[in-house]
Amino acid sequence: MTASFRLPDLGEGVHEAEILTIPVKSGQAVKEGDIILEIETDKAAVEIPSPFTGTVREILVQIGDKAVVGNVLMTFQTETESTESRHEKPPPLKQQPSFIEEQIQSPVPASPSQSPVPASPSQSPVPASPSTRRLARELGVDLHKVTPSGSGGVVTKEDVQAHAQAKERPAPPAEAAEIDRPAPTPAAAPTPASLPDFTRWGPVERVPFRSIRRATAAQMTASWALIPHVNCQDNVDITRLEAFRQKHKAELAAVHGRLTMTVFAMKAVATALKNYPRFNASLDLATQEIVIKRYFNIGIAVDSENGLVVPVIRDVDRKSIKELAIEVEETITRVRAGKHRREEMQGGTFTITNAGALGGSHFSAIINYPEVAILGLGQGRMQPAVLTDDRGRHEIVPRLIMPIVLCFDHRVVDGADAIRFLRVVIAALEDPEELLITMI
Amino acid sequence: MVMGDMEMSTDLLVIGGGPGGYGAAFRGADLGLDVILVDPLPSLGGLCLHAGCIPAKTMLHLAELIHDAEQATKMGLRFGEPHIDLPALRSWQRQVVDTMAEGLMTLAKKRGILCIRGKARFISSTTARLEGAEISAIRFKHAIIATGSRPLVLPHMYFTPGGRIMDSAAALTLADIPKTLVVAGGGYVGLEIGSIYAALGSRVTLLEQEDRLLKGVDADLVAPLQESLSKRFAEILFGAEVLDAAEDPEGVTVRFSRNGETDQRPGEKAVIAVGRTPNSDDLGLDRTKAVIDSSGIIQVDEQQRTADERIFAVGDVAGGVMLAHKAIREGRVAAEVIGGKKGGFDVRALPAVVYTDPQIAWCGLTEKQAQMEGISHAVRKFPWKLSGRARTLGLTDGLTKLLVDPENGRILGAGIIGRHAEGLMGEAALAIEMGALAEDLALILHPYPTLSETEGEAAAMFLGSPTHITPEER
Amino acid sequence: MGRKGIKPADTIDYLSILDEDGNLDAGLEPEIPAETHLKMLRSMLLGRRFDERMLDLQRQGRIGTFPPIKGQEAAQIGSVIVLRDSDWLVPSFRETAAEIMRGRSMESVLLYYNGFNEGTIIADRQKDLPLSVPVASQVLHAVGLGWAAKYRKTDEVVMTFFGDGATSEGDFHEGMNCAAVYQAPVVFVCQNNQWAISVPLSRQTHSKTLAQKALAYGMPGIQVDGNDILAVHAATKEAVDRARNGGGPTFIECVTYRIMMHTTSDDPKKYRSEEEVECWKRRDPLIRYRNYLAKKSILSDKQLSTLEEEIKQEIQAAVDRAEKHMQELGNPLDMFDHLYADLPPHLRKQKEALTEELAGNQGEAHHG
Amino acid sequence: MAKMTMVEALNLALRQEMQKDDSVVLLGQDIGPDGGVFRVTDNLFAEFGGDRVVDTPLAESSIIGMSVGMAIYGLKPVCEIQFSGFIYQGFHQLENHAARMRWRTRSRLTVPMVMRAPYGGGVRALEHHSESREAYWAHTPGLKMVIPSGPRNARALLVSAIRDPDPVIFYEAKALYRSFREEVPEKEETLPIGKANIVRAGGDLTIISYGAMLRPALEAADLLEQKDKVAAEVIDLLTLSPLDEELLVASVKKTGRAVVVHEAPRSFGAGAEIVARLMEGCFYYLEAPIERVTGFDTIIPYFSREKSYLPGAERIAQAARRTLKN
Repeated sequence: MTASFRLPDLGEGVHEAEILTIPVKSGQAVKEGDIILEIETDKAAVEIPSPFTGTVREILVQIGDKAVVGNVLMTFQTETESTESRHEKPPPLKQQPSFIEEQIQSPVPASPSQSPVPASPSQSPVPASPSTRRLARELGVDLHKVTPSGSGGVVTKEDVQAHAQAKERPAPPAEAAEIDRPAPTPAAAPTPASLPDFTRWGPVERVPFRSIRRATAAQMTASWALIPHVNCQDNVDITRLEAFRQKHKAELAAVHGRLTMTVFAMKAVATALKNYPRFNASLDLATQEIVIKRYFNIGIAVDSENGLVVPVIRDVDRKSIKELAIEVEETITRVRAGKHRREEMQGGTFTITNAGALGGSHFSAIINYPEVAILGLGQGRMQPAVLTDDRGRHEIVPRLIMPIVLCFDHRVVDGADAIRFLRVVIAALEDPEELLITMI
Repeated sequence: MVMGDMEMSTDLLVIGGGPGGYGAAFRGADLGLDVILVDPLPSLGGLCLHAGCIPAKTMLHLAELIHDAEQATKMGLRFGEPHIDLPALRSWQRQVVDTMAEGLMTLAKKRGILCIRGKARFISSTTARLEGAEISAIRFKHAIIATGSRPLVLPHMYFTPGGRIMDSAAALTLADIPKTLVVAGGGYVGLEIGSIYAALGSRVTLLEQEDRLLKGVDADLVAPLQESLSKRFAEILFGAEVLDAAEDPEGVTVRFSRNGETDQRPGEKAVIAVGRTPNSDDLGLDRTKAVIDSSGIIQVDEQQRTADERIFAVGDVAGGVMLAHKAIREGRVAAEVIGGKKGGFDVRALPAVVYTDPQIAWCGLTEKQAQMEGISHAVRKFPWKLSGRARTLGLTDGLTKLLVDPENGRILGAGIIGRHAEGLMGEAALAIEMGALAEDLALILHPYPTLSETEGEAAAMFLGSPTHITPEER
Repeated sequence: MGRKGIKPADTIDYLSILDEDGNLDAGLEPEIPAETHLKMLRSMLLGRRFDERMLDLQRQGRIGTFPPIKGQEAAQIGSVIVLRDSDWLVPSFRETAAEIMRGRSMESVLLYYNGFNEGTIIADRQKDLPLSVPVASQVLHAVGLGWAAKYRKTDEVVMTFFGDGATSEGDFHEGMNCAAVYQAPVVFVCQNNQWAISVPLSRQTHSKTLAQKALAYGMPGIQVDGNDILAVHAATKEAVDRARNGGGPTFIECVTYRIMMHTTSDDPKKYRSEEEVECWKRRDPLIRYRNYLAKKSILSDKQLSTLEEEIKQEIQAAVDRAEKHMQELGNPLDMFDHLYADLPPHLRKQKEALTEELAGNQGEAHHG
Repeated sequence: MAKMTMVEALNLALRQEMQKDDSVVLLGQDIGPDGGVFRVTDNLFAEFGGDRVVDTPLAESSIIGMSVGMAIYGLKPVCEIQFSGFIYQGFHQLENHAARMRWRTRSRLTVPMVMRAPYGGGVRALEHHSESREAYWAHTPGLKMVIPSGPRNARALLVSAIRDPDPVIFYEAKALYRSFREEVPEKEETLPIGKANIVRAGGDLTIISYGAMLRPALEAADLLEQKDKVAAEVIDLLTLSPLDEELLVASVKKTGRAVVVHEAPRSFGAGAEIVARLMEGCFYYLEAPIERVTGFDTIIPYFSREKSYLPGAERIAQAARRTLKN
């Protein structure tokens, strides 16, 4: 029988995906579990294993297409016949010879152009419920051309939707960019004025504004528009922590871990979050409540070639620095390879972004909505600093100083809280022992 | 208005307040259109409600009661001779009609539809002039014509109000119960009216041009009816082509030609029900782009749109079977198209019911049609004499049959004769519209003992193993 | 079929009780208490004297143009005396004596003829309308008031005055017609003083009487000797009583004469003979009435002279008050007031503009 | 809310005011059992009887003059003149008395009456049935001149007019009587007399109109938006006198351009006054001469030609374009 494969629901929020690769061709035999598609959603790239064993009958998408959940992506000819399908064979897609048309006796359409259904040579009516037929009319779909999935070849609403989607696929990819205009920006975003024709000043390249890039844009716009951002900056003397890091680096590398400032920062932040739970929260305007989360999942901003991705490390408070060093490293690698799973991007309560690795110094960050705060780390640089010994004598010494910034949602927390929060983090990062002692 | 023209503008002008008209108006209003409906009658409902289906069905119910009372004597239950209080019957009939009409008016009012009493004629593709109304003209964005149809009149014959030669509407007012009644036309109108008068005591003579009743309905469905009517009607003459009818103080004489010879039947009164013709004349359609065919049917596409893109036509005036439910649907489709939706009339199981006793109902493909159009089909019939329920009711002359596509077992049509066929037809319609297989219908569990079993059984016959009939009997 | 005469519902009477020579038709003599007689006489006398005084004032340039009433006192006093305070008087512009009897102050009259809006203020206790210049237009107001009184089911009666000239105006006919149609409690008193400025009655109408016009509208009409206060009183009393009791309107034609000019800026010599005036002077209503009262010994010469003296004082006092009052009524900004219940923006602007102008800086004034 | 024509909305206003206040009485020709030739008083005779819905003799002066008397007495007469073309036989009653009584008596006697009359062209009526002479009343001190533009504001304004302490001339455009329906709440609504209304906001020019001309004005605004990408502000005067100068001036200060539209003849018409007020109020803000789109200074032609006489959307748009050129 014919079986069609639809874009599955990939979890909350995701309603569409871009086709990255199609490792199979039509006519090709596949076993259940073989990868038949690689797609990219707003959140992650996903490999899709075949649910059927049989041969690929028809591939209804091509690379670069965007498919909506429920769309039929390909159809299969499966060997095992399902019980419902005993009675009939799939209706022919070919058109009937035209002499049949002449026999049709119906009042002459006064203005055939008005006809709601695309003129199709009439043949035995396609089994479909009235509501499905109505939908077909609305989408201008000819039921005869739809691959049925219902019991005994009945065309279902989904079949019609899928067909309509497939039809929208533009023939020359060149136009694709034209048709795929930027996705819905959040309501909060201002509607942009139309752009001038840039080519008047020189050659331009138009790159599709898609998937992760677009998701980032939407997320940032929403966050910036919705949250009154405030940030407070400070410097951390990480001379001793750096020494500590150097000391233990190697042993962690041995177990494929990487001891980075981020890892320490995560621990420090976890501690601070426990002291000041309101930084580990979300604001629920609908119910007028602040949702304080009792778990501590920290997102780390990772810069991948297709853009900013924020994998979440769970239960940071319950993991040792070592465990974290390994997990973070492993996660980052997967993200960079585009192999991360969607679930990994979800459920964060706080985010850390480390510009230091790339050499960034002072900067500001945008909160990862719906979280209430984000911590930014700059690059530690040797700088002259004034030290005061226990006898009150000052001396200027070179120290490793790291700029640090906490951006927070002023609706939920105030500047004073932020300072206190930051103090905990700084204290922990300036003194590894402090870190160990206070660590919860 | 004593001076000048009051021109009113609206999104949607609906001409005609019958089922097609109010179906369209209500749907249009629900889609947010500003709707004006024009009809010469003071309230909605059209001929169907005021002088057709509803008055007829009200009386047919009584006819059924009378008949059942007779039947009951066989079962050992005896009622006295029915006493017929004509004024009371009429006021009951009126009461039924008025309540429904009021209901429709309230529905219209609640929807903000302006109902204007008057006659509308197009003067252009955008304007209609009104006659007998405060408003002189209505400028519309779209118009829907739902003016219905009227009884066909034979040459040299005319209906005079209160006269002895009646059309169906006049007959249904039950002015009196003539001792003898000649009914010209063996279509469902003729049969229903004949049945009413027969039950009320008239000796009914039926004249039918064809060689059987209800041409167009499958013969096997009609046969039992023909039998029972032959008992109730004094005389049924087939192949009788009515020529004319002459009225005199004593009565009417209906002349007809039969096997080449002219013959005639006298009667106290006569009903002429030889068909209906669409009310498309006198609409000023010549001032629009709309096209009507030789028989007066306004030509429309599957969106009910005429050749004039602003003007739509629905119901009897747009041709097809002349049934209220079809008109309502067409009206709704037209309104939806006007309201910007991609509506279209694609009914696969258009049900039809003849309210005789026994009733005949069918939907979807009929055997006749299948043969004519050479559509491959298989038929199974389940006779009611094998139905327990039919037995308990003493209604064993019924028959339930299904047509399916032999290729895939999909149900294409259904026909039923027998009491309550009207209700049974619903299931068949559902099955056809949903693209169900005979197997589906057979697998659906039908309560025992009910008449609905007959449908399950007929379906089961396709699978080779019905319960109350042996496979051989196929 | 055929042609036969149609008798109108009513016929017209001519009523005269006390003729110019003092002869009395005792049978018709109305029952009038002495004090009422004195009251009437006093009002007639006041009307006459005030009229004369105003003429002096006008000649002295102390007031502007005004229409004298001399000779019509009986027609006015004989009729309004019948009204109650709760009734309405809707005057034309030559009923000064009647207005004063109804409660209008001489001061108000002086103010009006000296060009002050305050001259048309109606005293609070008074129901009457201010005098009306556009001829006959007030008649319809009387009908409206009468309709309203009837609608409110009161026993109020409305009496309206107009001259012979007014009977040529559309509003007179419309008013008579409506009053009859609605059976409104209205008494139409026509002071037929023979002249509409320079046009004699014969040029106003070709009908024998004005009273007969009532017949056409289906209401009682009567012609009375307008200089015979007893006749006027009897006729109006009958009419007012009828109206008060729901009997509808009546038309009364008081045949009288305008002894003086139309207004002080008019010279009657140009259009009528001295002889005519002289012969009407002999029919002076005041003298006739005075003699009647004397004969009935209701009024002695002594009483009369004191009365004359009182009235003289009264008028003088009024003149003084009026002239004093006029000094205080200098403010032209009053013209903006009482046009609407509230002053609309554009008028406020204009008022401000005038204020500035009066303050002397016209330059600034922009009449918005 | 129910959808109503202007006729039904006016009827609602009358009915509700009569129910509230028994001093409200109606008088006019054929307003009784017949319900008025335009059915504005339909069914009121049945509900309130002949004492309050009074059929009068065929005499305009009587209708208006009696109303003056009734109003002075303390009633609130609402009189109907069958067609505004016949008011002149009662003109003097308005000019000489209705407009002056308060002023003459320093507010001792007032005339809280309403005179309703259908006016204007566009309904293919005969002679004397299509004039638009509102200027007469707007020119008369002591009167208020109100002209609604649709069912809803007609109802609200009529209620206000009836309650107004001064005489109000209430002109009803025949062309609007049944031309379209509008949601009109059963619940009482009033609109202040003397206040205009911005029915469509825009920044490029101001179109000022009233009555039946409002709709073409709005159509013109649409044309300008579609064809010329111009945002016209459209003001519905609702009251001609007293004129809502403030709103007009504010709008034109903003847009710098104005077009005044009315179907009445041009010379000395409402437009002339409006233009003058704008000159006084915002001369230095004007970017172009103010345009007038009005009826011509002729008698309105018999109806075969009236369409060319009456301003239409295209004519208005053209005028607007002229103001936009500068």
